[in-house]
Amino acid sequence: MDNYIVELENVCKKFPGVKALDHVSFKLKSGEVLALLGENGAGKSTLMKILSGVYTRDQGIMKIFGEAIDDMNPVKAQELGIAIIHQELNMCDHLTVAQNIFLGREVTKKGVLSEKEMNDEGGKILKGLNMNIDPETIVGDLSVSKQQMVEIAKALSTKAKILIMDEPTSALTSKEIGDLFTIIKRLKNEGHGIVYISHRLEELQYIVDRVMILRDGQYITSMDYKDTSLREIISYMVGREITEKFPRIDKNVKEKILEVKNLNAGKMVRDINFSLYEGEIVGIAGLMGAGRTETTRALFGANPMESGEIIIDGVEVKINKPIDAIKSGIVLVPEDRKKDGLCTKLSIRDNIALPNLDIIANKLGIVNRKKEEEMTTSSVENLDIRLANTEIDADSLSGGNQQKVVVGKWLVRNSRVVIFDEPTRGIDVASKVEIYNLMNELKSQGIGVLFVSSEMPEILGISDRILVMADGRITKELDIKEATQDIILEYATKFDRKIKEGMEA
Amino acid sequence: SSDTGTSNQGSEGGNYKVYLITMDQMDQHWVTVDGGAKKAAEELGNVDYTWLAPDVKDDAKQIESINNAIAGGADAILLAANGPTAVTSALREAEAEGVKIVYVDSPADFPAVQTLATDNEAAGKIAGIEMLEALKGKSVTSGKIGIVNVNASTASTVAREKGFRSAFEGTVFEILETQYGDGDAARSKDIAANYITEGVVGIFGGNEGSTVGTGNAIKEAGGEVIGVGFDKSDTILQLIKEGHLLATMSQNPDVMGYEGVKTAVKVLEGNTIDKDYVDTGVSVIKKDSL
Amino acid sequence: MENKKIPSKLRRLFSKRGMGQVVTVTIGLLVLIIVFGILNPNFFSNRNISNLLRQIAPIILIGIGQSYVLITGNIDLSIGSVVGMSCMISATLMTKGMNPWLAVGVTYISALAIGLLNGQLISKAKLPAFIATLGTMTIARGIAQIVNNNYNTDSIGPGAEGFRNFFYYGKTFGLYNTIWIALALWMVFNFLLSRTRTGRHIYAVGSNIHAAHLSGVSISSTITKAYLVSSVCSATVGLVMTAISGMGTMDAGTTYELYAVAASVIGGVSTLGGQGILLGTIIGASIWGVLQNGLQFAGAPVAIRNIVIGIIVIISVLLDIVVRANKNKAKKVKVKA
Amino acid sequence: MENKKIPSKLRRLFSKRGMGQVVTVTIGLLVLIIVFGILNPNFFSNRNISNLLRQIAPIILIGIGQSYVLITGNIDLSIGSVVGMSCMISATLMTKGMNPWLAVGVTYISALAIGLLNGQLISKAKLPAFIATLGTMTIARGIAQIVNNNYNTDSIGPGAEGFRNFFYYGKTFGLYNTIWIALALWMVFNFLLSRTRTGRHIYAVGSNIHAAHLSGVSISSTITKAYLVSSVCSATVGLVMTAISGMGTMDAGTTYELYAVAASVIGGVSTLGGQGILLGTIIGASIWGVLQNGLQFAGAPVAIRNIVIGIIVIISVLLDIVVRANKNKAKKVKVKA
Ligand SMILES: Nc1ncnc2c1ncn2[C@@H]1O[C@H](COP(=O)(O)OP(=O)(O)OP(=O)(O)O)[C@@H](O)[C@H]1O
Ligand SMILES: Nc1ncnc2c1ncn2[C@@H]1O[C@H](COP(=O)(O)OP(=O)(O)OP(=O)(O)O)[C@@H](O)[C@H]1O
Ligand SMILES: [Mg+2]
Ligand SMILES: [Mg+2]
Repeated sequence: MDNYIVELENVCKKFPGVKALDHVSFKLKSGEVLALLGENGAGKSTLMKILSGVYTRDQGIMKIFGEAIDDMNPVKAQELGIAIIHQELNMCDHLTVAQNIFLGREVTKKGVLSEKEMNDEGGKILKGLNMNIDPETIVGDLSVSKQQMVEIAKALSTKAKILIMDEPTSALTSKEIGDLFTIIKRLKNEGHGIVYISHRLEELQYIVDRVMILRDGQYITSMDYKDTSLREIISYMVGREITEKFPRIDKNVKEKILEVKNLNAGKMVRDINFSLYEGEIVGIAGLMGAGRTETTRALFGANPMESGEIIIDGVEVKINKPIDAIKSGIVLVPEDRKKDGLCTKLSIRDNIALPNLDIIANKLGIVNRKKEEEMTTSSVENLDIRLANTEIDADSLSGGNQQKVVVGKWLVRNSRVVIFDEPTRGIDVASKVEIYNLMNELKSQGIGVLFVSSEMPEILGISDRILVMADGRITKELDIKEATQDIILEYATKFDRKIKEGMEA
Repeated sequence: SSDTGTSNQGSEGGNYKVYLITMDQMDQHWVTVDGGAKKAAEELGNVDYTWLAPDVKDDAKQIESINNAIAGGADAILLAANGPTAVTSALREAEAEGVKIVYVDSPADFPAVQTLATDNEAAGKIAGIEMLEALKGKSVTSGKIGIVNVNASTASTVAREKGFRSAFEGTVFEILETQYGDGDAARSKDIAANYITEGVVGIFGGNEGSTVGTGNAIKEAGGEVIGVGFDKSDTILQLIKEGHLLATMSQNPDVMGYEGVKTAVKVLEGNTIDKDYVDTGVSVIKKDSL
Repeated sequence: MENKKIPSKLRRLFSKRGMGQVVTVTIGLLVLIIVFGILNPNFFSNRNISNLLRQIAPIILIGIGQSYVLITGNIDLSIGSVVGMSCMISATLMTKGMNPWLAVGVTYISALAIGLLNGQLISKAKLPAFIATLGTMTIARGIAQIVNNNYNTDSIGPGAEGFRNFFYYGKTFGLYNTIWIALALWMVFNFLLSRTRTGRHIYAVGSNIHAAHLSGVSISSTITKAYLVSSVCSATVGLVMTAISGMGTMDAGTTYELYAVAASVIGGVSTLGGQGILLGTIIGASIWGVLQNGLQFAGAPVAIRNIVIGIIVIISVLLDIVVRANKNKAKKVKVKA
Repeated sequence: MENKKIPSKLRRLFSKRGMGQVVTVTIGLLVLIIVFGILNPNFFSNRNISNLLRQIAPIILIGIGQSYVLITGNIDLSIGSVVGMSCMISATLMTKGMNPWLAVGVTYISALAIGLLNGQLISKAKLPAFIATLGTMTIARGIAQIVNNNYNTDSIGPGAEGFRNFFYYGKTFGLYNTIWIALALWMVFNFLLSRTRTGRHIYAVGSNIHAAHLSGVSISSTITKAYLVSSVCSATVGLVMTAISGMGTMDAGTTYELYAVAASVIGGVSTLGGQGILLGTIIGASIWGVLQNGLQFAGAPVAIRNIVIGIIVIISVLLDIVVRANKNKAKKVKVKA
């Protein structure tokens, strides 16, 4: 029992209004992969940030390699051999890949930076990750998934014995996830201790030895992975049984609401054609960078459209700006809620009212506060958003509740088409089910739902029809009955084939 | 210590409240006016004297100061008007309150008890004549002449420039576009140096900072160019002594302050003032007069 | 949950970001007033009060403009130059014999052109606000200088007495007109900011420009509107300057943009956008004005005045930060109990 | 991939963000020089060239300081006041009879104190840079005024001739010392920024302060160092001012902070942080200086100069934005092909 490399006992951490951690104890052995699981806001990231010195604990004992540590900070954590890949990207966009990898630990000779050494070393680490990136590339020019890989490379380069990965795969492609898992296994065999946080429970089977579960800032249980089941894990996380992971209701398709013809917008949106009917959920599947987000943005008027027709209820509409889309009944729940979805410094009321001011303001633009209050209250109640009152700032909510606000602001108006872009990314199982129920609710109201997701199971579980995208094009349209993971993957990778063809030609 | 700001003399009751309002608080010139006024107040013993000054030369701010003085219960105001027109309405309000007005340094277009000032235009002309004569002495009868001034909005320095230019009427000297250095000695030096590069035979500085800049540029270039300027400061006198500046027009700011307070108190005591304009004079300071 | 009893209106008012700061600085303002009142018995005289209010009015005006722009997450460095430009344009036209009210119209139009340029450069051409308005600051000052051929204007003459009384010298119900003008504009722009769509959009853009865009807010028109408001305020102050002096002065308004930032920030408007209320701007402007007036009366030299004002700007923002941190701590304790 | 042939050093240089802007404005500078050369035959005279270089030197210096601060994502509004304060402190001490070189030392220490205060207020007390340095700007100006009791100083006297020659009037290898000083500081600070850990951290903090913090970069010491560099540059300019005039002037350096922003930004330093190189700052400062000098020779009134400079600031940043957009388009096309 002496080979614990991390021991935390009775750790407490309070944030304004929230007890993020309540006497939590945590242990990690060398040579194991421990999955830290829990709903949104359970305190997983907070616990790991305390371990890595980002936050200071209010109370509790911390031992690293058996040695008690009083006050921790990021530098000390690094020196002690703790490396963390944070849930959010933490890259300096203006610096190169190598400069980012070695940030804070630059190699110098007599005080002068040795760029060559860092580039060479960085190149080696990237190669070890099976990544073909020039270490001198500016990070801001890389795609998000590549940036995430650089982040991983950076953590690995510290040669830390304790490695924390907070949702590392939420922005990775499946090939990259595969590469990451290979590395995790290798590191484990080399005796590293790894903490792995993810909401994608399907991943656990490939790498995890032990799981530990938090709920509402409290330690619930921990067990060996082989002795448990996903069902059991989920019930511990949620505190109750989740009967149906993908609740499905029958579709009742009536009129065609939306028709998109030959939509083009930049290199990632080419010749998009599809239709959407009342009361159905259409999933858009594809790999990272397939152009799904850009398609939804073009449809919504957030990105400029080059050509194409958008027809709603049989009438062509011109969409140049989001407001045009909103007016014609198309709304978008964007994928990055912090960046695109919420005004975090404003109140919940302000956020919900923002796109609906046309409804609650009179012709002169004067806001009717009573209507506003009613709208906010009904939205909060309908979606069961948990908050003290509607005047608190949006950024004081947990991730899941923030997501509900982003959805909620659209549901108070009578939209025809609701587009969800990765609505469940970074959201816990229970909240996910709530969001599925929400989509079903819309579906039953006769609204057309477009649903972009990178998670195959939920695409298959919720959609009535699936569009597969690759390289900015729709490569296949599948009815749910004929769809399988393999078929979707086949069409989602059509673009690789095209490159091959191109190279052979 | 706030000795540059205010000084209250004598007992509380029955003292006359006299305010000095200058254009700003920066120039040594104003400090000297204040010094003269303070001295008079001390001698008289029945004056509550305060120097109010805006932080920068600005009409609106000067008017604020006037309003503040009225609100403060002024019996008399000694004013150096930033511009002749701008302050007139404020002065009308002051007059309506029975406040006596005495101009020092620069009058406004509004009747007052007395003006103690230099005729800036005339003084500028004297500066021009000094330069012209020095040039003649070197048998220079044509060439370019540069002017370094503060800005185009301060009436007194604009008047000096006008007078300076008028001295050259009828000659073939070419007076270049005026350049403004905000009275900043370093910026003025750059401007003067550029003039010298351009091949000017003389440079005129419109105030203390402009003159210091001009003197330093000439000093560096080696003394071929004739420099004349305005105001008396230690640095300017030094430059004259070393022969880099020909002359500076020195006003007598201490006299303005001193006599100004005396006049104000005289009229407050019910006496009549016979002269409504006192030329406090300008002395031409040259190397041989030091 | 314990908040349930508080009426929603009050709750809304006090949960507004920046409200804490407004309360804090209001107390600060009262303290200042009391101190200066003790130092100088004249301070509370009728005359000084109305005089003081008239001095504060222009700062309130430029503060309103700057607050609008700051709330969108931008800054307007051109304020002082637009004041100068408006002063020179109006005065020049009047000296050329144009009807004063027509000249006022032309002045507002010219100022609005600068506001429009600012808004378009920033929202359409995506220039950082600091750069765009640094450019227009220099340009507008250049226009102020060139409009009367590099000279301050002559007197705008007796024909403009009505204009001068309207903007500065006249009184209505015992208060100087300048004060009424500032109050009127404050009420209009406060209503616009707190009760209308445009106002909401201004906060949303300052809080998160992307989220606002995706909520159907037109970024460019919102930012442009904020700059137009700023121009209207600056032009009004420029006209007040013309009325004060009865002439056009080229360097009128120099550094007013910084006073405007100071008034806004002291009053709780964040330079980072999305936060602040115009009530705070009034308090901030008052603190600024009371300090200037009080320190001048106290006979403090300009140097001391500068140092005191610098320290107050820093402390008032520090206070805000400290108060917010304490509020959070207090909350924590409550939760624990 | 086709880039593989270009030597990596060159590639690295040109891939630096901001390099494109440097190339563009260098061309602009050459055009300006040619135009002014044609307009005025004196422009290329030996005398004017060395004079011009000396006029540019202080702008390069304050530009370096401002660039450092801008790259960390902050701004330093106190530059001009620190110039004034340094000028007054050094001159006052010399007139009081202190050895000039000792006075220089005291001046640097006082300026560094302001830099330290700026750095701490911003990085420790978390004040927005605009506010903190607006405060210290006012305070430093107040100190400049109070240090000699609200007077400009007397002449620093003949005992300080050595000092004056060192900082301004003397020549070394045919070039004025001011130019050498600017070059020397540029070389030191350019090296520091591009080749040392501190420099790397400065970029990192400006690019993503959060990421830098998590990587173990000390935010407060990095930001403070940038402000200290700025103070050293401003103090040097203040000493140059004292040397120029041979006296202390209280309002020396007024609005220099904005010139410094203009020089930096024209040279490709982003006000949003993380981006820019000091080579650009030299070019930016040169454009600024050449314009001031050339327009005077061309006999342009100040008004025109203001307008031209305002337009150039806006256009140079617009250019950068347009060039970058085009580069991206070109990239996209490449990928597609
Ligand atoms: N910096 C912060 N300030 C205030 N509250 C915070 C802060 N960070 C976290 N919290 C709160 O602490 C609680 C735990 O958050 P934490 O981020 O640790 O959850 P998590 O388990 O990582 O959730 P997720 O799965 O959504 O990432 C939440 O209620 C959250 O709102
Ligand atoms: N603002 C932008 N500037 C430049 N490139 C961008 C921008 N936004 C997206 N891209 C690129 O466009 C491509 C499409 O990305 P996008 O995220 O829209 O695709 P997606 O299929 O929605 O993927 P995801 O699963 O990440 O949502 C990616 O290669 C991305 O790097
Ligand atoms: Mg988390
Ligand atoms: Mg996407």
